[in-house]
Amino acid sequence: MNFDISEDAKAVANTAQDFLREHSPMTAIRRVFDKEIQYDAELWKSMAELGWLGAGIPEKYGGVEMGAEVLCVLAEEIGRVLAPVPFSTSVSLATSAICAHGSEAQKNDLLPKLAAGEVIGTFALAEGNGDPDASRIKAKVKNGRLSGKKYPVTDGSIADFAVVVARDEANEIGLYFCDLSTSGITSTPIETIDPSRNTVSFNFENAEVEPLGDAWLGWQSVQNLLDQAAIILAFEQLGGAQACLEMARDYAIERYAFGRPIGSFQAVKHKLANVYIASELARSNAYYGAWALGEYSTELSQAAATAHLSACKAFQLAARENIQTHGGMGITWEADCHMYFRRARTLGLEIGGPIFWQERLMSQLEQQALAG
Amino acid sequence: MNFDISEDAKAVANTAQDFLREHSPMTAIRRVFDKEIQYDAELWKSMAELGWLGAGIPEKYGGVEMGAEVLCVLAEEIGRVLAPVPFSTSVSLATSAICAHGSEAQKNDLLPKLAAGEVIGTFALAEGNGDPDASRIKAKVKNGRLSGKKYPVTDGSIADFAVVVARDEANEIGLYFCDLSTSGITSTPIETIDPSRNTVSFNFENAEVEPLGDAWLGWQSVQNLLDQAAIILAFEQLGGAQACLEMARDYAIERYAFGRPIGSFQAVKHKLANVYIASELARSNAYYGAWALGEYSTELSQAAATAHLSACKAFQLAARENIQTHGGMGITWEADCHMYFRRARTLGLEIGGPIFWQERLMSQLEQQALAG
Amino acid sequence: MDFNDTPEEAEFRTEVRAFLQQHGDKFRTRDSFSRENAKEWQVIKADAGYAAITWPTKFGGRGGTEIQQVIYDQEERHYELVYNVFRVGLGMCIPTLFAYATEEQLERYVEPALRGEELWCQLFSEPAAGSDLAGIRTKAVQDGDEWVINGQKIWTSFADTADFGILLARSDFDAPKHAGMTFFFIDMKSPGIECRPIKQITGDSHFCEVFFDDLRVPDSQRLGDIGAGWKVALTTLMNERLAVGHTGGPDFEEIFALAQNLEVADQPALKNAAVREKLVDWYITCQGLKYTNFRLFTALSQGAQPGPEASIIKLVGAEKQQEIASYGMDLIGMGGNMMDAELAPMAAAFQDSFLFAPVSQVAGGTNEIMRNIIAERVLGLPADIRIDKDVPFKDLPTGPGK
Amino acid sequence: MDFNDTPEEAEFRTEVRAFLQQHGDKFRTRDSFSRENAKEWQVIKADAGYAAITWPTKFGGRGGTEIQQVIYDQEERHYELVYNVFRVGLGMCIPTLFAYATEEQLERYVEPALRGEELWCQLFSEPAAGSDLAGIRTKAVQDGDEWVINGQKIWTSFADTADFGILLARSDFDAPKHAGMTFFFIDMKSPGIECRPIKQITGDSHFCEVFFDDLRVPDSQRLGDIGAGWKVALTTLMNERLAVGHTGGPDFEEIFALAQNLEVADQPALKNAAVREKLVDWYITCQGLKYTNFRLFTALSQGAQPGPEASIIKLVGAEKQQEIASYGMDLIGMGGNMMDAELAPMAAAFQDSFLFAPVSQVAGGTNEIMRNIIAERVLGLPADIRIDKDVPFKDLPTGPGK
Repeated sequence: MNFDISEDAKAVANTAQDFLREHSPMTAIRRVFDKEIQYDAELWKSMAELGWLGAGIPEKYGGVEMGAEVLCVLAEEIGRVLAPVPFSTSVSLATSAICAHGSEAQKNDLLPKLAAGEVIGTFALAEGNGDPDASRIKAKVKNGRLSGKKYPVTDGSIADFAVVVARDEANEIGLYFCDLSTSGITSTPIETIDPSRNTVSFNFENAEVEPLGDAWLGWQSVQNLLDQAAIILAFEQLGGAQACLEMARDYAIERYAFGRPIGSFQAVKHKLANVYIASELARSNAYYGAWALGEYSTELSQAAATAHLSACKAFQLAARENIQTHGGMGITWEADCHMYFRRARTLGLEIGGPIFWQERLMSQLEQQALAG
Repeated sequence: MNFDISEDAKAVANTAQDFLREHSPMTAIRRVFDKEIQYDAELWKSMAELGWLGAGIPEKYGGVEMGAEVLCVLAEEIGRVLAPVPFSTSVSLATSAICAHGSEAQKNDLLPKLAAGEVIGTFALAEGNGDPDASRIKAKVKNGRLSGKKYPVTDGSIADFAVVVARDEANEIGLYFCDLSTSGITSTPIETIDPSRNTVSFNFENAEVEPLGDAWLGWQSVQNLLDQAAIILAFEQLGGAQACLEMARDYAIERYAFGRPIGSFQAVKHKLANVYIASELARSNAYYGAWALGEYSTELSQAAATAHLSACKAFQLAARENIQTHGGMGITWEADCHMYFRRARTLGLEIGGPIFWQERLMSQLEQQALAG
Repeated sequence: MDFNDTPEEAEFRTEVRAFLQQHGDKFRTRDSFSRENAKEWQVIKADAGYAAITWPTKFGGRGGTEIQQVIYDQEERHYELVYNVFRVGLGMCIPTLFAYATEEQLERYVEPALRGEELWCQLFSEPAAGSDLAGIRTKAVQDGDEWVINGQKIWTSFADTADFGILLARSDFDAPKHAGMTFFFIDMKSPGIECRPIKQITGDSHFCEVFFDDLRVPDSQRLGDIGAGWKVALTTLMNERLAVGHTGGPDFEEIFALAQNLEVADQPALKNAAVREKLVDWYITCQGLKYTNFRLFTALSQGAQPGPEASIIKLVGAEKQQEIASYGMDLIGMGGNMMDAELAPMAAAFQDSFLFAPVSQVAGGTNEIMRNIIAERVLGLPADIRIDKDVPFKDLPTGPGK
Repeated sequence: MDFNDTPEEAEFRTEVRAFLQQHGDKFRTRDSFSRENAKEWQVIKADAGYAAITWPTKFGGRGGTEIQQVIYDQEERHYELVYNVFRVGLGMCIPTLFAYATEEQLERYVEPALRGEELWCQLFSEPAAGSDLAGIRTKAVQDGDEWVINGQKIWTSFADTADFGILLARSDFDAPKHAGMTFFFIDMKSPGIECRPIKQITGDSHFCEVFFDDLRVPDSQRLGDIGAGWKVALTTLMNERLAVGHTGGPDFEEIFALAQNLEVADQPALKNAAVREKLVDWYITCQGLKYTNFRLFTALSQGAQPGPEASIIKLVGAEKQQEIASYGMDLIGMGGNMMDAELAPMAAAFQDSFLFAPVSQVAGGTNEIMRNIIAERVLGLPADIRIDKDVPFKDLPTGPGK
């Protein structure tokens, strides 16, 4: 039994942790909150140089192909410090979409630039409220021109291109590449609960797009992308949960009330024990996800939903209890707690909310039961 | 605003509490657990003499007609000491059924005997697993003869008659009076999680029955009976919850560990605070139920479901945390905790489980919303 | 059992309604923190005898009952007239003066406060003294007829605009914690006071930090004996009024309405059994709180004083607020994080509430403190082990290794 | 990352499987408390070197690793061969002897225990010393070469049939709590011992109370120094083996199967969204526990020792057991309280589990103690305030006014 992250991936994680601690302290994301910057472009460049942006890209397309586990542990480290970079969108979604479905030409064009951090991609799925569902897709491509609204799109304000989910003339769903500098696109910033996510609404009016790859891809390809992204995102959430637990633990040891550390009160101890439990279960489920992702397992969908739901629960609990442990300090803008609180909630919605993933998992389990 | 039990009803409750404390200590129910007796016949007689069994029966039928609030507070006191008497079946269900639906002759015959404690009634609804639902009723009456199975029936082993839910030749649902000493009835004891409930399975084979009253009553009459019973039962559960909370509180004050009362540990304090909160919310909702019952309010169904669900939650939580507060002692047969734990669970099932009552409440709320 | 007012209560309610009908509409507002609006309204209330219903008439009150105050508050809520700005002054500061100030002081301060001409604030909490209020470290040193105050307060509402404040300070660091405090009222316009707004998680700044740098306070503004400040502070805290209604943010009605208008898992959310189960849970909690309030009102109506039982309203309300807000966002799905009022259902009420909910669970006593109050003061369970009772305050540990 | 054994582990597993295939079927049982079955099986295991895999070979063990023990346990479970009867002796009593007994004693006691010829029990808990194990009051008084023991123990498995027991007693009531205990092993057939089975909530009696009335124990059966009993007891407790698998009772598979076969609210329970949501929650918890176990096994496989992290398996498992059992009964509806194996689905597994669940949440450490362990030993949070450390034991309060 070796149910642990590989030594190689651990080494990358350790490097990443040290690097991010130095180059992406919490002051970095504050600059985004304060609207000084939209994302940390310098950090993004460094990440490219370290090969992280190409970790999922084959070498022949300019990547370094480090495998699923490396992508996962990088996401964990990014989540730990809330690094203000478009990892979950550009790497987990857009890059994955192109690797999986792009034509040879598209791969040759885009992947090297993505690996080098020269372009940023995002994924435009949502059309307003509602969970991911084929029936909600109204955006339409006619004669290579896209019309429709896509919102909210995370990192939409900093992305150079988007992979857009839309319907073709035959009303079939497919993935389309859209250069965001092309004409016919209006981008409007959207205020969300997490001001560090650069969220926009895109209005496409006959904007030029090209299909990703040659074949018609269908809703299944969207779902596959979401499954993969969910696993990587689970690690990002896990990193966040871990950071919250450590913040709360440290504060509970340092903060004195009634002449004793507040961490000596069972109300605080047991609360944090519950956070630990949720995080450990989430970690175990995330590892299973990483295994399924690395092995292209038939259990991937199931593992993705399990990892994602477990991580959502852990991060949201950890973020909430971190604030509560900090008491009055926790509800100030000045303390870092609220940034995790916002992030936890938003990561639990961006690729579909819990009802969507629960239903997805349950239908997998039913199929499995039917199959015997 | 006078949202409180009336002074009259409070006086009855106080008398009942003193009386039951003296005449129905926890040793009484132990005798049922130990199979020495099936129920406390002497206590039942005294209750008749005190007028409690006729509290819901008009004076002209030999009752004392004390009103809904009195029935409710009596149930609370009985629930507090787990008095081993068939109150929830004979009084809340069978007596109510005859009062509401019996013919004049049936009322004249049965109600005086019920008030005097000379006969015990029960209510035979369930046919095995499943929540109350018209579609589950298969028992059939043909030419005044009932055939079918009814189980589990609480207090079935001590009841003299049952009000049975069955279908007539036209397949319509109605309520039937059945003298349990009549031929064609096999009664088999059923082991349940609560050995003090005298539960049986009835097999009817052409057993003589007569319709309750003249008219066809329909499923709505069953539901009405359940609504009324649910409110009275909510008070019984409330009494149980209160008893558990007090037991746990007293034990937490008396029991020392680590040189201090265990009630000084926040893990215990906050647990019991949660039980208190659940009980107070349940009490408030039960009062609303009592009001609706007393006023024959159009909100009765809604109040009944609210009161019942709230009380189920409070009693089950209180019973569980009472055991947990008692630690090792709590899981012994010798301690009283488990008797409340069993009772709490069984009262949450006997007139339908939570899914049934949730759905019932929700459909009321939807209708209300539609009505504007 | 009925939901009706007693004849006397009904009569009072009729009077209140008439009064509000006459004057209320002009002062309707959603900015409950505006001092200007509140001030004008306060004069009208004071003239009509509604500004401080339970105060004795000699201080400009009505000499009324607690239940009359509740009735007034219920009715005023219909006009969205619940201003926060004078609540601390009239609810906590001036009642403390009643108990400890001189006749002359009362003559000077009560009426202007009552009429909204002067605004009061409360200076108790400190960065190191939140849940543990008696842990305050702001220093008061006697210097002739004056006291010199140095230190820092926090979470003070309206400190930056207030005219006066009540202040709890430590006058003796050698005495045990609860025995070394002294209580003052101070002029907030004095030199030596600096106020800085605190930005909260919501982005709003409804609280201040207050810094004292050699603030001088005449000894005549001391309330109670030297060293008896804790006793005075307890008087202040006892005067917290029974809160009416719920904590804020979307409640059952709003989440029900949201579920009516959204689809989840290919069907209307309201038809989804998982959604229904949660709605029912919240309905039961809401009803339970509503009728618990009715029971508390009934007790007041029968002459009882508000007790610690009322803590459950705030505690349960705050936890419910968090859950409902978050679940609303779950129902909205991928768009759930949007806060643009035009894009988010119900003008982003769920998102606003989600960000405010942590405040509800801390302000006015954390959930943990509320549970302790219930356990100790309602259930009679033993206090936590206290190690900070009998040692000189200066020797109490304040951090690791300190 | 893989789920595979290392080559060494795979080889060991193959051996174990062959062994079990050869002998296991005859000993399959569901009565895990039967001593007779267990004893026969134990001899076979001992002869094959599987009875105590991690023990040194000189004591009849295999000198194997923790992960080998896990592998063996996993395989044995398939044959329903997990007997409880020798677990305490081999897992806790004899390892304590290894650390503190003489060579002669080891020669005398180890092999009969290993081969199931002699049964050991553990006498630690007392009515007033459960979670607070160091609060024991059973008195040991030295009398020449012997000790005289008086007092009462509780929750002792197999006390009534055991041959020997390890005993923690208080030899000095004037010393502070943790400094006044002494540790012995005793002959359970000696005069002065009375065992009474305790009937549990389930109706079963798997534990005993044990009363000592002038029990005489030779000083040679003392383990460790006089007054050093707590240190010895900690050795015993450190030897608890990493538990494999789940707490007991229906788990996700069972509640899923139940939901497949029942109807609620006019549709198959499995199609009800509220049911689905709960199933998903438990699935996630079950998977989380399963893979947490895998992570723990991996650590063992890499040479780590079992640590306090494993507490979550028991804690989460026990809480899940309670919830699943109770929800199963909700699904069954009005018939949910029936326990007749013919009437209740799955032979009343849910009802049985419902009654056993409270035991799971107390036995082996209450949920509260488990959370404290996690908070203190895993997260490094400070201990609770202790007032029972430095006073003479006899002066510690044991009840109100005492």
